[in-house]
This record gives sequence, structure tokens and C-alpha cells, in this order.
Amino acid sequence: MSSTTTAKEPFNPKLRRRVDDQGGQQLVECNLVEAITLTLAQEMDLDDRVMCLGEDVGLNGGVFRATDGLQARFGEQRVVDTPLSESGIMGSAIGLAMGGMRPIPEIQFEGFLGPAYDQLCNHAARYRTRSRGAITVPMVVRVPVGGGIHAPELHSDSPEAIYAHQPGLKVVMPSTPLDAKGLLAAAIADPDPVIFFEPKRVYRLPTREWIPEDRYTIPLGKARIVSEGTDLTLVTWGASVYQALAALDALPEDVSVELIDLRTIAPLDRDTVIESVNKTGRCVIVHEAPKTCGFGAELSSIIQENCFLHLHAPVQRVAGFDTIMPYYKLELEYLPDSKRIVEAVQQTLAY
Amino acid sequence: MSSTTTAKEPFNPKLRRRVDDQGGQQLVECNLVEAITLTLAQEMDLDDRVMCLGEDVGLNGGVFRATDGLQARFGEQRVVDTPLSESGIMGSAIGLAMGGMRPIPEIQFEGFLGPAYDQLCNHAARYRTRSRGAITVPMVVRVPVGGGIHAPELHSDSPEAIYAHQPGLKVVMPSTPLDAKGLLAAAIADPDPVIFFEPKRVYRLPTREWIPEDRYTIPLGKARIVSEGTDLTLVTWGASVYQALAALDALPEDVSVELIDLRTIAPLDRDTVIESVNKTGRCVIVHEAPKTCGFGAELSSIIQENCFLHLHAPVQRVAGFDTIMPYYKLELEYLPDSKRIVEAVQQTLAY
Amino acid sequence: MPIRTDFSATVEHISILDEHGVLDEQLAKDTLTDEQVLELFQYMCKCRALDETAFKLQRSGRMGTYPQNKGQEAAAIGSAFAAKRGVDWLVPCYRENAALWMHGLPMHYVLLHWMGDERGNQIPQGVNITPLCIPIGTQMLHATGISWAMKLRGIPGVAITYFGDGATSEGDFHEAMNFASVQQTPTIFFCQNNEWAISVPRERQMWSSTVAQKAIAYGMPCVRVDGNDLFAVYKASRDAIERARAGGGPSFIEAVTYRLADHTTADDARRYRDPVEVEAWVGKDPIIRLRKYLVSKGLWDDAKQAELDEAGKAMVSEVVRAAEGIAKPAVSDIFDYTYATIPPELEVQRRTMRTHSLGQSPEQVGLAGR
Amino acid sequence: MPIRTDFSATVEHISILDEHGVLDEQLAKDTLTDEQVLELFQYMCKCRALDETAFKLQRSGRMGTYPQNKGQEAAAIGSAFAAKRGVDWLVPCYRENAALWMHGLPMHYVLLHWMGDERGNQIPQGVNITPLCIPIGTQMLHATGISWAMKLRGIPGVAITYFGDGATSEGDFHEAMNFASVQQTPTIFFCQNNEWAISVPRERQMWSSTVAQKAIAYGMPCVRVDGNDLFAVYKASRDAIERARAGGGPSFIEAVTYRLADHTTADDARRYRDPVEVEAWVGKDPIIRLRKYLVSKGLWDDAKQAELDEAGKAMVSEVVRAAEGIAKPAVSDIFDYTYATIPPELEVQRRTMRTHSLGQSPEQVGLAGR
Ligand SMILES: Cc1ncc(C[n+]2csc(CCOP(=O)(O)OP(=O)(O)O)c2C)c(N)n1
Ligand SMILES: Cc1ncc(C[n+]2csc(CCOP(=O)(O)OP(=O)(O)O)c2C)c(N)n1
Ligand SMILES: [Mg+2]
Ligand SMILES: [Mg+2]
Repeated sequence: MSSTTTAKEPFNPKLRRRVDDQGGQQLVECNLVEAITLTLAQEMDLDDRVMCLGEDVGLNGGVFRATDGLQARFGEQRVVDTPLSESGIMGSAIGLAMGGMRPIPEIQFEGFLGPAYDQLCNHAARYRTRSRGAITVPMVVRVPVGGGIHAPELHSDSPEAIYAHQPGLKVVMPSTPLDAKGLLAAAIADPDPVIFFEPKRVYRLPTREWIPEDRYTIPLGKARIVSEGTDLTLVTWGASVYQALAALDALPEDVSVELIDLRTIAPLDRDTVIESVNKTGRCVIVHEAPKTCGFGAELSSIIQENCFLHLHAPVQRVAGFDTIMPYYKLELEYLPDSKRIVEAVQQTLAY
Repeated sequence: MSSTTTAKEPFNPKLRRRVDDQGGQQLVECNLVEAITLTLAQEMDLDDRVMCLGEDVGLNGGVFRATDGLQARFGEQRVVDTPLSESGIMGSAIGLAMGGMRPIPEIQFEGFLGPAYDQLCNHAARYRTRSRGAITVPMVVRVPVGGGIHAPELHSDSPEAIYAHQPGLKVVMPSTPLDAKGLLAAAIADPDPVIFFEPKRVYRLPTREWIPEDRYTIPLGKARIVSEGTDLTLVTWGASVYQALAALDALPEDVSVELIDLRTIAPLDRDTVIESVNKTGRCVIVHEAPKTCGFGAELSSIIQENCFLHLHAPVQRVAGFDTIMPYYKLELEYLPDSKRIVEAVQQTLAY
Repeated sequence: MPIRTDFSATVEHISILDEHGVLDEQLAKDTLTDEQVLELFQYMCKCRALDETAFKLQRSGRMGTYPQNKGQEAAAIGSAFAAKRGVDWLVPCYRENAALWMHGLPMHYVLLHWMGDERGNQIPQGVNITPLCIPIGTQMLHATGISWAMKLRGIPGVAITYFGDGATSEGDFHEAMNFASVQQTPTIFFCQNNEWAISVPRERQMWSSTVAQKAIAYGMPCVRVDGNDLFAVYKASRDAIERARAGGGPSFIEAVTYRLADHTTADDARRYRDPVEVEAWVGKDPIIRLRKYLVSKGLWDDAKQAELDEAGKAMVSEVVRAAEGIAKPAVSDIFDYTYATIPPELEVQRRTMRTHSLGQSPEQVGLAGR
Repeated sequence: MPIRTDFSATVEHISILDEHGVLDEQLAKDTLTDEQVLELFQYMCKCRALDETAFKLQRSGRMGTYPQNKGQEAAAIGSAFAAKRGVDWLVPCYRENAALWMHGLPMHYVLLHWMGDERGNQIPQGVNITPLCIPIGTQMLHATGISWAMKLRGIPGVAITYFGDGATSEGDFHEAMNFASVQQTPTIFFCQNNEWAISVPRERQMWSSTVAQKAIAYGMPCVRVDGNDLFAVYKASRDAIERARAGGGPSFIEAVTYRLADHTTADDARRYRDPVEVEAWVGKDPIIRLRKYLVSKGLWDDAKQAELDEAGKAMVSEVVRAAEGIAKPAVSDIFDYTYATIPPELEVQRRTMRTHSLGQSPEQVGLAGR
């Protein structure tokens, strides 16, 4: 493998850049998907073992352009267009990881994790345990996730609870460009397999964000308090963070909500959630996945187990219904929106 | 297909039979796996469309002998040894169902549902919805499940929560021969795909049970109150029912526990559980699967959502740990046993 | 014997109507009559017209992502014409609209599907077609199962399943081929090798020099045909269907064709395809060559074409009207097709979806009076 | 050209040492020296002895389910002997113990595995072997990935992956073969076709007449060998490894052999196998024919055999002692290998697993004082 040790051009020169007002830190203006591409480029610059593989990730730069420009920079050996074969991608990525590489397989849409489920849960998640540490699988599985983009069937699901139920996997879902960059760098550095869910609905939120250009990491397993509050805790992750923000806007001024973006689903930042609910005594959880056995169920259970004496109202879940995600004519009826969140918050406050 | 309309010999004449004391009902003495085989034979006798397929289900009668004798009775067309190919089994069973048969695919062990996950969740569960009822998939996927039999890796897991999270599937897990027979008959009659998990640890509980020989059904979605009580509700399913019973034995006489065996995981019998907890004010849930995102999480959430004002203590989960099920030297350390249940009950009562 | 040959196999390629519209009369015997060819040609033109319109609907925001079938009409129509409506099953992916229409699917169903409406999949009773299939490579197993059921039930039908070159990389393709061959089901595996799977060319999708040779792994009869040649496609399909119907088991057909348009309307093929390659294939367009042939036989002329184009336009408007004229689906549809009978919890979710964010029965939660 | 042949292929079968112990000297040239054969023969005998003992351990309740390797020793040893320890990787399923031992795995590891102890998979550093693999057909993809990594990193190693005839029905087999061929990875796909997958005979597992022809689907070089013939297995393996090491990409080897024992100790093969068939294969036992050959060359005799049997017994006791002598694993092992660093929640579960049924930190729940 040819190593790329020559002086690096800045990646994606089309992005706007400026120097931070205070410290002289270099900033770059990105949306979420640009932040991901930039991070991939930086990690591949830093470490020869890092490689991307998946369907259409090469010349085409991925169907969401998340790997755009990487093959031009790193060559066909490190940015590999694979056959149409998700189990093949996952299984050979496991082998690549065992063989000393740091593979970043992309699964084109979360629905197509299905054929890779077995390799992911029965192998990637288990190698460390079954070999008592002799064999490990450091890899990051990148997967666009969630609804709201008018996509065809199986392009709009939210399977995070499935993988959170599987010991041995870590599950991450950033909601902002800043978090995406730091969490992805941390995921690539992690010695265990990480599923990195990218909420496709907010890949290109209209406004870009200025974020540090240099490498930084955000630790896996730490939630972000988006806004502090005292009356009720609102917990969510991924694209629903923006529905929650819209709900905050729509709520009366005197309602003080603490909004938590989990960022990592597994391992969960229990302490931040528990502390917040112990303070507020009320909690609403929001997610896109079907309610039954969604990750909200785990959160709700943990909260009642740990905050029992502080709860003034039942923890509520605003979630997708227990139905198949409908085709796009009806998808907005399915996805939890700010109206449903506002109602849940108000009912919980009134309880 | 040759129809079997000739007078039927009784199936498995080795089983002991007698006539009921009162009504003259014919009884047969079975363990759980024998009850399943008998039911399969009866349903196949009744309906030519019913067929079994899977690895080693034919001449060999399945690795647990659950289909023993069926090929001899119904021939190779209706009891089919398939290639070693779980996705193939599931996908062609879907096609068989669409084509007018009533297939009963067997997956040899729950761990090998992995390769069939995609066909099951992305197709079987969705055909009715995506075709708005034009195409349906009536089939029963039989799968031995759970730990405790000193089996190799991937032969001891409990993935019920994964499938309960998938709208469009029903998930059943009997714990007794009586229930197994009635629930399996109901599952075969059901117009939607059903996963029928068979707790392999109790396939051959030492004592057999006398059950009615004639066809009867137990409706899917109805729990069984194993024993009534007033102090605390203990909810479980599958092999853990026996751990729970042992815990009841070990608890002081004056502790009155209501033990509920869910029998069906999806759809859940919410009413029975909610009513019981509203009465007792305390609840402990027991299951083998890892705690995080196990079905206990859903139950616990539903209970706190619906019984909030009646709860005297947090709902507790006695579950597998958030680790890979260990190889058999340590499996009994992993599986919830009566000691852990007793402790949870006592702590919950003392809360 | 120290070294012996245990097995050998070959793959043949059939071409009957070449890209200049010249027919091999010998091979064409017993295939299509002039009337049939005329009929099918007109059908191909209409399908092309609808396909182009669907593209425009997407561009003008009246439809979601849409995968054009352009250039692959001979493969779809030549094969579907060999099937019996109401008896044989078609188990498609998404790039053979013309086949589905030919087999009896009302044309606006396909538009409805891509307009994000499940009613586009609500196949009318008696039409033996499964809905468009989005997860690649998964539907062939259903074709295996459906045709297996027909065999078991003594129904003299076959199932034809369509899929692309890319789909043959999925494990499910392998399992479907193996099941079908072991059970000797009446299944036709019809691969539209259009040389690309989104941006991945066939040579990077597989190392084998043909797709057809994959059938050798299953001891399954296979053939390659010029997929833009209506005659060759029809002949190969008819032969395979006849064999299957007679109990001779499954077959594999590789139709070598080309995707003339982008992968879908969400794709921009110029990012990864050489325009020279595309140009070359434009010259092999199945409609152009068939027209040349019909004109050379005096069966077609510009006046007829003009008339056909008009008829096509009318038909297309009709179809678009049907697809767009339908009322928005009821929101309750989200709930009502999950199971045959709605479970209680889901019933509550349906009842409270608008009035209660909690998806719980208000009485139960103790919120009723508040 | 209307009809042309686009592709053709054949599968060859190689046999060097026949079941009567007669060697084809011509083909045997440049394969194994007399010393090597002697060495490997003795190894085969010892492996057989350990295999028989493992069976007895299970029967007497000292070990869980165990799959015997009996009858397949030539396939395992002939192939593994062609690999380089510490460089090449072995990616096994579970029926090639002899190969693993030959490649450096301490023998008692395999027993430990079947005694329900993960430490049997804790492969020592420097030994390039992946743990026994229980889910059928899944490990070949890891071999593809490992060998791909070697290619990328410029390491001159190959990966040999073992699997049964049944395993070739899984989708993952197909995807591994396709990936390996497209990436031209140095991977050897070594199929032990032992004619049975538990109770399913090869003819019901696949419709193809050979397993080897499955490689044709991927344009991958393939060969069939007599799997009970040490020479043929070695030659085919060495040739494939040399080609892979030289950058020639992957190969497929079908070793035709037979499972002389039950599938596992949980199985009773008499339920589904004809004793006549089994008897016939007993006569083709790889050890018997090799012994005949060695005796005929004057390299072996009864006295040597008696000595070897003694040595074998001693070795076996040693291995059993090592496997049984190990202390019960620490209960904390359940938790300590889930992740590189234990997450807080899991740490609480570990700490409270015995004292608190709740798996929660008692302080947190407010139970501390109670
Ligand atoms: C299981 C799965 N993986 C990935 C995709 C995304 N995807 C849609 S079409 C396509 C390419 C299909 O190529 P091919 O099978 O050749 O059919 P074509 O589109 O060329 O007709 C891909 C990768 C999908 N729909 N399903
Ligand atoms: C995915 C999966 N399905 C089913 C099984 C159960 N099972 C264990 S071994 C076996 C047969 C394997 O046959 P083959 O591949 O020929 O290997 P052999 O045992 O004959 O060496 C089966 C079905 C399994 N372990 N994994
Ligand atoms: Mg294609
Ligand atoms: Mg075998």
C-alpha cells in the first residue's frame, strides 16, 4: 500500500474557512455530511490503515456524497467500490480489521443493514469476547438513517435499538456537524466496532456551521445538554433533535425544558439523563423508531428505576407508531413532529 | 400434491393416552417438544397446505426431534430437508406462503436467525403493509431459543425483543406442553407471520403433562396468570417461568406473588399486566436476554406509563447481563435464576 | 485415473435481430409472427413514452425518485410476452415496468408506487405480480417459493423473476438459485445485465466474464442473449418457460443490455460513465433496431409512427391522470395493514395519533379529565 | 454471430495415492519427501487418537458436544502442511483440528473450546488462526478480509479457509467467493466435501454434480482432489498457495472425503445413513492407505506402529490434562471482554451480579441502606 506522507493539501477547498476570533484556531463551514467527509479525509491522512469500502463510495462519492473526493485523494486501494453485497462488505471489513486495517464500511441505507445483521451481531460484536481479547474488530460502520427525505421503502427506518440490544457494539448518532466530526474521529480511534448512524434528514440542513478544522474528538458515551431547564427533561437523538428544538420554540416562554441529545445510544450516558430527571422530575423521550422496544423503552425503564422517587409524572415516549414506516405520502404523519412533542410536554407538565 | 384424506392413525402411538375423568375427552401425556410434534402432525392432517421445511427436519426429525415422524407420515414433499441456508429457507417460505401454502420453516437455533433477519423483517413483516393487503405471508417460523443446555456458541441466545420491535411480526413463546399445543395451532391458523420460539431448556422437562389430544387453540396475545397474588407481580415467559416458580417456592409463605407468563410477546397482553400491577403496586420482570433493550424494557415502560399512580416501587428487571452469553462453563452465572429473582422480589417488597 | 475431467460446461450467446435491424431468418423461425412484432413494437414505444414522462414528473416535483427503464424494453417485453397472464407469476425488482404492464398491471400503479403510495403495490386480484422490490436481490427467493408452491399444488405455472447484474452479488441470489435447482422448481431467473449497478461497472461487480456462467454453479441451464433483441429474448424466455412448465426445472437467462438513463432520478451517471460508452449503446437501442427491421419489411412507416406517438401521448396523459387523480391515502392506512386484525395497542395508537401525543388511551393513563 | 460460445470451463480431479496405497509416481514428483510423509503419517495417527479420546470425554460427561474429525485427517494435514506458520492464516470452521495443530495451535485449546470455555479461542500471539467458527459459512468472509489486508499491507501471506459441503449453500459463501475474486485476494477456499451436512446428503444440498464447479461462477481456478489422499491434497494446496502468494488471486479446492463418525456427539448418523455407504468409506480411510503405502516402501512396520500408538497415548493424556487442569474461568470474564474498556453500566452489573439482583448500583436506586 502506498503511504501518503507527502504534504497534505487541505481537503475540499470549496468549503469556506476562517480563523477563529480568539485563539487563532482554524474554522471551516460545513453541513453534517461535509463534516463527515472532512473527518474521513483527515483520519485517512493521519493513518494509512484507515480505508473506506462500500457500494458506490469511490468515483461516485457515495449516494449522499459522504465519500466525495476521497478516492481521488487516496486511490482505489483505500476507497473501494465493492460488489452489491452487504454481508460481504461487513464480513470482509471484519477480516480487514482482524488483518490490521481500520476499515470504515458504508451501508448505503439503514434498511440494507438487514443482510449484514448476521456478520455484525454474530461476529463483529462477539470476536473480542469469544477470543478473550485475542482478536478484535476495530471498525466503524457508517449508515445513513431515518426518515423525512421522501425516499423509497426501506430508506427511512431507525433500527438503533436493534443494535443497542447487541452487547459488543457501540452505537452513535450525531445530530450536528460539530458532533459528527468529533464523534467520528473518536469512533475511528475506538478499538471496538461502532455503528455510526448519520441522520440523513439533516445531512444538509440549510445553514452550515463553523467548526474547528483540526482533529478533535468527542468521547463516545457522553450526551450533550442542548439547553438547560428545570421543569422537564426532553431526551432525543439524531434528526429528532431538530423537532425537539422546534417544540421548545413553540412552547410558552415560562416552560423551562432541559433538552438532551444523547449522541451515543450505546453505551448510554445514564448519569446525564438520570441527573437531569432527578432535577426536573419529568421526562419526555422522542425517537423515530416504532415505540415498542424502541430505545425509548430502555431509557424510560432506566429513568423509572433510578429516578423513581423524583418522578412527578410518567415518563412519556413520543415515537414512531408500531407500524411499518409508510411510503412518503404519509411519512410526515408517522414521524414525531414538534406538535406531538409539545403536546406530550404539556400533558406531562399538567400531570 | 397427494392429499391425505385416508383415515388417520393416531400420531406417535408411543405416547401414553387416557380418557379424561369427566367429559370423556381424550388426553395424551407429552413434554413440550412432543406436544409440538403432535400439533404439527394434527395441523398437517387437517390442512394439505401446511408443510414443514428446514435443515434436518426430514428423516432425522430435526436436531431436537420436533419433526420426528412427520416425513414418514406426510412424505418428502411436505416435510422438506432444505439446503443449509437460513435466508433461503425464510425467503422461499415467504414465496410458498404467497403461493398458497402454509409453510412452517424451522430455524435450527435462534442464533441462526441472523442470516434470515433480512427476509423476516424486511419482507415477511412488510408484505401486507406494502401491498395494502394484496399479498400476505401466513407462516410460522419455529425456532428453539434460550440457554441452559450446555450448547455451543450461538445456541443459547434470546432475541425476542429484536423481533418484537418489528411491526408486522407476531412473537410467541410457550412454556408448557399445554400452551405449546394451543398456541402453535393458533399460530398456524394466523393470517400473519408468527415467530414461534420454543424454549429448548424445557423441551423435555422431566415430568410430562396430560393435555387434550384434540385440536384446541390458545389465542395469541393473551397472557396466562400462573398463580394469583396480591403483593407483587412477577412477569416472565419461556424457560424463565420455571425459575420464577422456583423463586416462589423459595420465598416466605406470606409473600403473595402474582406470576404472569406472557405466552405471547407481540402483540402484548397489556391489560393483564397493567391490571395486575395496578393491584399489587410492585413488579419484577425476568428474562434471559441482555437487559439493555430487552423486552423487559418495553414492559417496564408500559407499566410505569400506565400504573404510575399505583406503583410503590420501581419496576425491576432481572435479566441477562449486557454481555455476550458466555460459553457453557459460565452460562448458569449469566442466566437469571431463582436466587436473583428472590432477591429482586424481596428488595422490591422492601422498597 | 490420476487426473480426469469431472465436469465441463459452456455458455452460449444468442442474437437474432442485430443492431442494424437485420434478422437471422433461420433462428427467427417459430418465434414471433409479424403481427406480434408489430404489436410489441408499438407497446415498446408507448412504454418508452411513459418512462420519459415519469422522468419529467420527478423533475417537476410531481413524483419521488424514479428509475428509468429506458433502453431495456426488449428485455422486459420479450420475456413477459412469453409468460401466461393469470397463470405465470412475475417477480420483479424495479426496472422492468414494461413487463409488468404486459402481464396485466394497470400502468398507473407503477407511478403511484414512485409517488410514495403503497396503493401502487396493491396488485389487483388475478394479476400474478409481486410489488416492485426495493431491497436488491431479495425477491428471487420469493419467486422460488411461489413456483415451488405451484409445483406442489399442481398448478402448471412458472415464476419469472427479474434482477440486475448487481443483484447477483447478494447472498440471496445464491440461495434462491440453489433452492430452485435442488427443488427443481419452475423458476426463470432473468438477469437484466445492464452493465452498471449505480456507479459500479460489471467488471468490478464480478470477476467472471459473463453473468450467465453463475448458473453453472447450480447445474442450471443458462443462456446469454442480446438483451436489446426482442427475438432473442423472446426465444430464450419461451424455451425456458416451456422447459419449466414441462417439469424441467429452473433456468437462467442473461440479457445483455444497457441502462441508457441515470440509475434513478437521484443519480447523475455523468459522474462515472464515459459518454463514448453511452453513445455506443444508444446505437443499439432496441426500439430503433426493431423499427429499422419493420420499415425494411414494409410493415412500418413515418405516418404510422406519428399516429403511434399521438396515441402514446394520449395514453400517457391518461395514466398520469389516474395516478395523480387519486385522493391522498387515509392516515389510518398506516395502521390498518400491519396485521389482518389490529391489535389493541395499535388500535389505541391509531385512535390517539392526532389528539394525543402519548399514543396511549387517555383513560388508562389517568389523563382523561385533564 | 447468431449463436456463439461465450464461455467454457472444466473441472479436473486429481488423485495420487489411491485407496490401496498405490502411488502415482509421476504426479507425486515434487510433492512430499519420504521423511515428510513419515512425519505426517505419524501426525495423522496422533490426531486420530486425540479425536477418539475427545469423543470418549464427551460420552463420559467430561466435555460438551464435540464434532469428530475422523476420516478427514489427510484433507486437514495435507493442506495445512502447505501453509507457512506465522505468516499464512488458517480460518477454520470446526472439523479440521489437525490443520490447526499443525499450524501451531496448542492441542488442548480445541478441547477447551468444546468444554465450554472461551479460553480455547484465546489464540496465542503469533499463531495465525481464527477461533473455531460455529455459524456455518460465515468465516470465509473473514478469510477474504484478512488476506485482502495482507495484500494491502504488502505481507506475503495467504489465508486458507475451511468449510464443509453444506456451508457452500449459505449466501456468505457466495459473497466471500465474489469479493475474493473481484479483489484478487490471496485466499484459498478449501472445501471438505464429506458428503453430509448433518443428515442432508450432498445431492440434496446442491443440484450441481461437483462442489468445485461453484468456483466457475466467480472465474476462480478450482480443482477437485481425493480428499483422503495426502499427496493430492498437498499438491493442490501448495499450487494454490503458490499462485496466491505470487499475486495470482484466490483458488477453490474441493477435497472429496467422508465423515466417518457422527456429525457431532449429539448426533446419531444411523438414523439417516446407509451402513453400506459408511463401510465403503471406511475402506478409503486416509490413514490406512498411507500406512499401506509406507509399509510397501519398507518405511513402516508393526513395531513402529506400536511405538507410535504408545507415544500417541502419552500425548493424548498430556493434552487432556492440560485442558482439564485449568481452573474454572473467573466469573468476571463474562464482563471483561465485551469491550476494550468496560462501560459504567456494565461495571455496575459486574459489581452487583451476585449481591444485587437488580444489576444497579444500590446507592443510585436508593436501596443502599435497606
Ligand atoms: C440490499 C440493497 N442494497 C443496496 C441498495 C441500493 N441500490 C439500489 S439499486 C442499486 C444497484 C442495483 O444494480 P443492479 O442490480 O445491476 O440493477 P440496475 O439498477 O442496474 O437495474 C443499489 C446498490 C438496495 N436497494 N438494496
Ligand atoms: C448458520 C448455521 N446454520 C445451521 C447450523 C447448524 N449446523 C451445524 S453443523 C451443520 C452442518 C454443516 O455441514 P457441512 O458444512 O457440510 O460441514 P460438516 O459438518 O459436514 O463438516 C449445521 C446445519 C449452524 N451451525 N450455523
Ligand atoms: Mg445493473
Ligand atoms: Mg459436510
